Amino acid sequence: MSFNAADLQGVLPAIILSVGALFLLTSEVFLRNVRPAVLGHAGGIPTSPAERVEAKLPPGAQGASPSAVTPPDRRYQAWVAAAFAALGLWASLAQLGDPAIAIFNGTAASDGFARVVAAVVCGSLLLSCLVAFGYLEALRATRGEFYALALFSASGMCLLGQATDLIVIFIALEVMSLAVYCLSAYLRRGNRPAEAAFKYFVLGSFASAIFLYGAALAYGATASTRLVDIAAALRGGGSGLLWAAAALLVVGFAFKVAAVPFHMWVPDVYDGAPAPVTGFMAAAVKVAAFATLVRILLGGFGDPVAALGAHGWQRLVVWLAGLTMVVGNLLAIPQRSVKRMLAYSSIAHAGYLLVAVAAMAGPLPRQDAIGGLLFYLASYGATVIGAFGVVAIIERKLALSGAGDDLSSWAGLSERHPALAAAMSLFMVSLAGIPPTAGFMAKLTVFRAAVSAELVPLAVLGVLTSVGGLYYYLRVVVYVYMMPTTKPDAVMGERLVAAGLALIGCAVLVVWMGVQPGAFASVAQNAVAVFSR
Amino acid sequence: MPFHFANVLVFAAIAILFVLGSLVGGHFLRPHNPTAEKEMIYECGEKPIGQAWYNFNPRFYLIALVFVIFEVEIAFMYPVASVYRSFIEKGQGMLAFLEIFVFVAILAVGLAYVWAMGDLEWVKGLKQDVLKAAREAREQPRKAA
Amino acid sequence: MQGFLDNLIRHFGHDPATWPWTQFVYLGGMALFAFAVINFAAITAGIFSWAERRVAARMQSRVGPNRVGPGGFLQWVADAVKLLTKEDLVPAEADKILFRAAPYFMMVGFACVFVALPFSHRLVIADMNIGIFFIIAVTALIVVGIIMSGWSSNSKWSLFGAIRSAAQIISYEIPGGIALMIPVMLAGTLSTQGIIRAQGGLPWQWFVFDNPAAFVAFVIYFISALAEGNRTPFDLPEAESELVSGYNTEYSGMRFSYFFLVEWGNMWVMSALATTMFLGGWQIPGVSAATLDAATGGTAVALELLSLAIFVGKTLFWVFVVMWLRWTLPRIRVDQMMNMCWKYLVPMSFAAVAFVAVWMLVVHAVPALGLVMRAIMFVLGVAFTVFFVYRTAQNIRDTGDKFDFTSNW
Amino acid sequence: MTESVFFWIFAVLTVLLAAQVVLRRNPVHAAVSLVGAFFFLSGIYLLLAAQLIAILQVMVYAGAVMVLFVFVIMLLNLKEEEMGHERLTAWKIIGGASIVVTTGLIAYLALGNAYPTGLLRDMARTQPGFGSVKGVGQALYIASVLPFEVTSLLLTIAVVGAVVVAKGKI
Repeated sequence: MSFNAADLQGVLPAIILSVGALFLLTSEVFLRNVRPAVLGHAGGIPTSPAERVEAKLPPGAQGASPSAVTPPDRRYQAWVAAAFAALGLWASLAQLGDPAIAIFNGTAASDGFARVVAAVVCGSLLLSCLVAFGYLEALRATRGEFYALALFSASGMCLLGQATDLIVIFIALEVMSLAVYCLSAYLRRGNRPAEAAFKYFVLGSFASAIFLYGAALAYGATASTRLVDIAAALRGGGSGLLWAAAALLVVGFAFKVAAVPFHMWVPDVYDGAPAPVTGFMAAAVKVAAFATLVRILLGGFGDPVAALGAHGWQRLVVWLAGLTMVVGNLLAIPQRSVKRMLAYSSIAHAGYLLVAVAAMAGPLPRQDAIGGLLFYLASYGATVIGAFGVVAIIERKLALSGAGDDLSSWAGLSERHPALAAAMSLFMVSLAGIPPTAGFMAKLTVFRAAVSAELVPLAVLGVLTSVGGLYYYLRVVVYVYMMPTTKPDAVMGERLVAAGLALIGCAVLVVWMGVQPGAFASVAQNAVAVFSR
Repeated sequence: MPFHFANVLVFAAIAILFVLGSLVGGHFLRPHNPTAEKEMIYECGEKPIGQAWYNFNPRFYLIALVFVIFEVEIAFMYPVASVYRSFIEKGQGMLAFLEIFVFVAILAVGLAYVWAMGDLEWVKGLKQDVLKAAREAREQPRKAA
Repeated sequence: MQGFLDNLIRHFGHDPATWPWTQFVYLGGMALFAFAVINFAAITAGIFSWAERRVAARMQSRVGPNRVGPGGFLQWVADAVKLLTKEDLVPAEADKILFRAAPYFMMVGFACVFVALPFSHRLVIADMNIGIFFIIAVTALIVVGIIMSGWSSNSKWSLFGAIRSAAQIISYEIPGGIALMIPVMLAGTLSTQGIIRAQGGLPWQWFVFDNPAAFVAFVIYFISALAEGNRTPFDLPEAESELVSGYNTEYSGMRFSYFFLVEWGNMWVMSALATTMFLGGWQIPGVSAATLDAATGGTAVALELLSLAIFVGKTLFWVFVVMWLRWTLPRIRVDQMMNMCWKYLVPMSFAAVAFVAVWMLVVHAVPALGLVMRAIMFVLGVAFTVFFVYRTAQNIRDTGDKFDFTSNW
Repeated sequence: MTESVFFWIFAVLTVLLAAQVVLRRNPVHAAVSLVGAFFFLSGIYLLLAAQLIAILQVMVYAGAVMVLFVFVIMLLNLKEEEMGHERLTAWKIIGGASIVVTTGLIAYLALGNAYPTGLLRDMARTQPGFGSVKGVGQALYIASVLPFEVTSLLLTIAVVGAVVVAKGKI
């Protein structure tokens, strides 16, 4: 039994996050006993300074009559969750420089790539917790499960980033997915969230099944689930069964990353889920799914013959990327709901990310493509969490009645909330890929990598579709700044401290990554070393 | 080993033949003259109203779900339990114990959580009704007065 | 059994490895054994039905069935004949295919258990290396049969009974399964014969007295087995005062009898399993399993019969306890039943597994502690039994009742 | 020889019953067909020397998951009229055709050049205890600690998720 401290240290971020989740669940148990159903309005006695700041009377949200039994005060959970996310972020960043090692008998790896992925996931979680805090409080929907599930899913994502065994990948994938399914079903006002969760669950399970089938075929062909052994089998010539396995594995993850034609669930799910969850999903799930895709394709099928040959996966990925960019951008144009628009935009961004994946196929050095992918994921994460953070603030009132958002809610936002308006515009500009924001630098690195990998048509298509994307991103900016207000009370002005912090964080990151990409490039460089040959 | 499982197959086949044989054999011994009354569903002599296939209480579903999860847990525990002794004899008992312990502890948190959330309560619906009825009974004389 | 058949083939002057008809001999042997064992199960179930009525009658100061045969012993034959000649009704509203198929599922699930269930030192159909796990798995089929029968009847009583029964059986499968894990951990094998071999013939060598957690596990297993067999105090699925007869309400004649066959046959299964896992199985006091293996000729036959008698004796004792409980305890409520399972038995069984895991580590480090604990447990067990018998005798004396096995037969 | 006879019996019955699951209009009939399919599938696992998987197939799927399915079916209890008419749409034809093509393709690939090497079969024959409960137990302890522990996490998430989803309005 080879099992030592280095193994545990390797999965430290995942351990921290799951311990946090278990801690929250356990605290929920004692919550009942210690403070059973406090009568009155404001909930329990605030204990921490942060809670005292937030312990103002909640706005007159519907339903809760003063005589009704108020559930125990659960606001500490957001802060605990954020603390554990920060701890995970610290753990992954602290290990960044350590040498890459295989842990747990080669079922996982602790390397720069995994640590960057873990850092991005933990950062997304931290920001999302802050965004969710005020949102859930305003909707009076704070329950222990929310943050616990978010932490669980993040720990699954961290594991996905470092798994090098198909079984570990599958289990971590399910840890992540199950938690995210439940998060998207968390808030049930009206029918849309239920529909969203149902679609997500059914299609997600379908994708998992396809992945599992691929894993089974890979096992059948190589008698091992380790990616290393698959790579070894490929070097020995490979077999038809292995090609089928590769195709099924890619398709399974194409569902998860929402590549066209496996994107059907995205708009409904992004629209129906609570906005903070959507932000988390768009940022972190994408990171984890792409990280795993890269691990499988480069770790297991990384041989140039496997990638570029007649049956190579590069062709598949190129087609997926092209389709995804075109369809995502085209379908985003007619959307009236900002959430749906962002959903289609996330499909389009999956296309740009797939360009980076396609660029990794070649025999040329992959540093640019992998570094670009990671940079893109980080910048997209920061941007999209910020964007959905603003949507969450706008959505608070709408969500109570179970209605979806509409561009008209955004009209004249600049007059009511200049700061929010500025933030939203910044995020839209970044998503559109206009300098000096992170989005521009990200697209630049990815397309540059595509060009150097001799995928010029794909890069050109990417630039063209990005230009097309300007229309719907800037339309939001136009509504925010140039349209007269139609719904004067569309924004809830309370409990914005935490969300404000998160938005400031996102904005700073977006600008910083846009202005000084070099600071992040060195981090990415470390991560890239793993897959170099 | 295949021999052992062939036995299972044979046992299943013989069990089916046992039922089939006694039913077919009984066919020649028993009377058979069904009437509409005899073929009616038995509801203590009353005429049955409608079908019995209607929607069921979701708490059965929750119990079944929790059951599936713990059944899977048992399925994982048995292989590990069966080699626990050999690991102790190899002198790696502490490590083996920790592995089982972590596995069980994480699930125990889940069980404690379900318990604390009141989902193991079988009569929570009933309790609410009873409480409401009690409250109304208390209100009644006050209104009358 | 394979060895037995191999010997048989050799006896007729063939080599089982090369003889072309070996497989068919195997098949024939298996079918013969299967037929014998299933008939054994059916007959024991029948005898139990008579025994239970006699026991119940004795406990309620009645006489019970005593007309057919000596002491009414042949009552079950009369019942079987009656059921065989009763009209077989299938309700017009029922789902006819599933209604007819349900008894098959019950019987297959029930019969397959006997494949891995030992009877004596050599008498076991197949000593699988996954024995106990197999038994847990195939009993799951009985649930499918119950749900099918209840649903297909299209009767409210049947459906309620079936759903309740299914919920109960699946709930108690958890603590029961975890409790059976403890003998597996102690023995380090899943094979039923292997678990018996890991114990000994003398009571302090049984797993039930190995440590306190094992005793708790035995109690948990016994309670769970009662619940899984729908036995009182857990017979809510058949609560005649509210559900007529539960999931088998619409069944009549022979088809109905299979459900009862399975229910009474289950008493044997649960008691035999308790004997196997916790109570030393067929182990003969003072004779080690190795001695049994080495014995030949007449000694072997005698020892074999002795081990069979010991196993059957222990099993029948627990069958009697099950009947005793039925006529002593009242039926519990459905919420009490669920609470008991999920809030008491499941956490306790988890704790018991954890305790045994720690205890095994301790015993490995300090082997003497294991012996001390066994001795303490055994002394406590004896003390408890003596106390129990003393109190019972006292109660009987106080109420003026007297054992009278001579009259009213 | 015997092995392949049994394989074909099990395989044909599994596929037939699995088809019944999809084609049956009555959900309870479909569920019972699924039990049968699981049963014969476990027979195929036994032929592949995977005893533990075979037992789990019966215990977890035919036993536990089935009960869950049936409860859910009864929870919903769709009436005949709620299920709508059975229609043969273009999508169904495309779906059926793609199933046949994909299955055929994978079967062709599997039988083509990869399978006769029989890696797994060799493993089953050469490694003592391959697929047995103890073998899997050893593997869970030694090679697969990480998936083993993460599975526990997964099960806990499933419990929590079930509670969250089964709750009424939040």
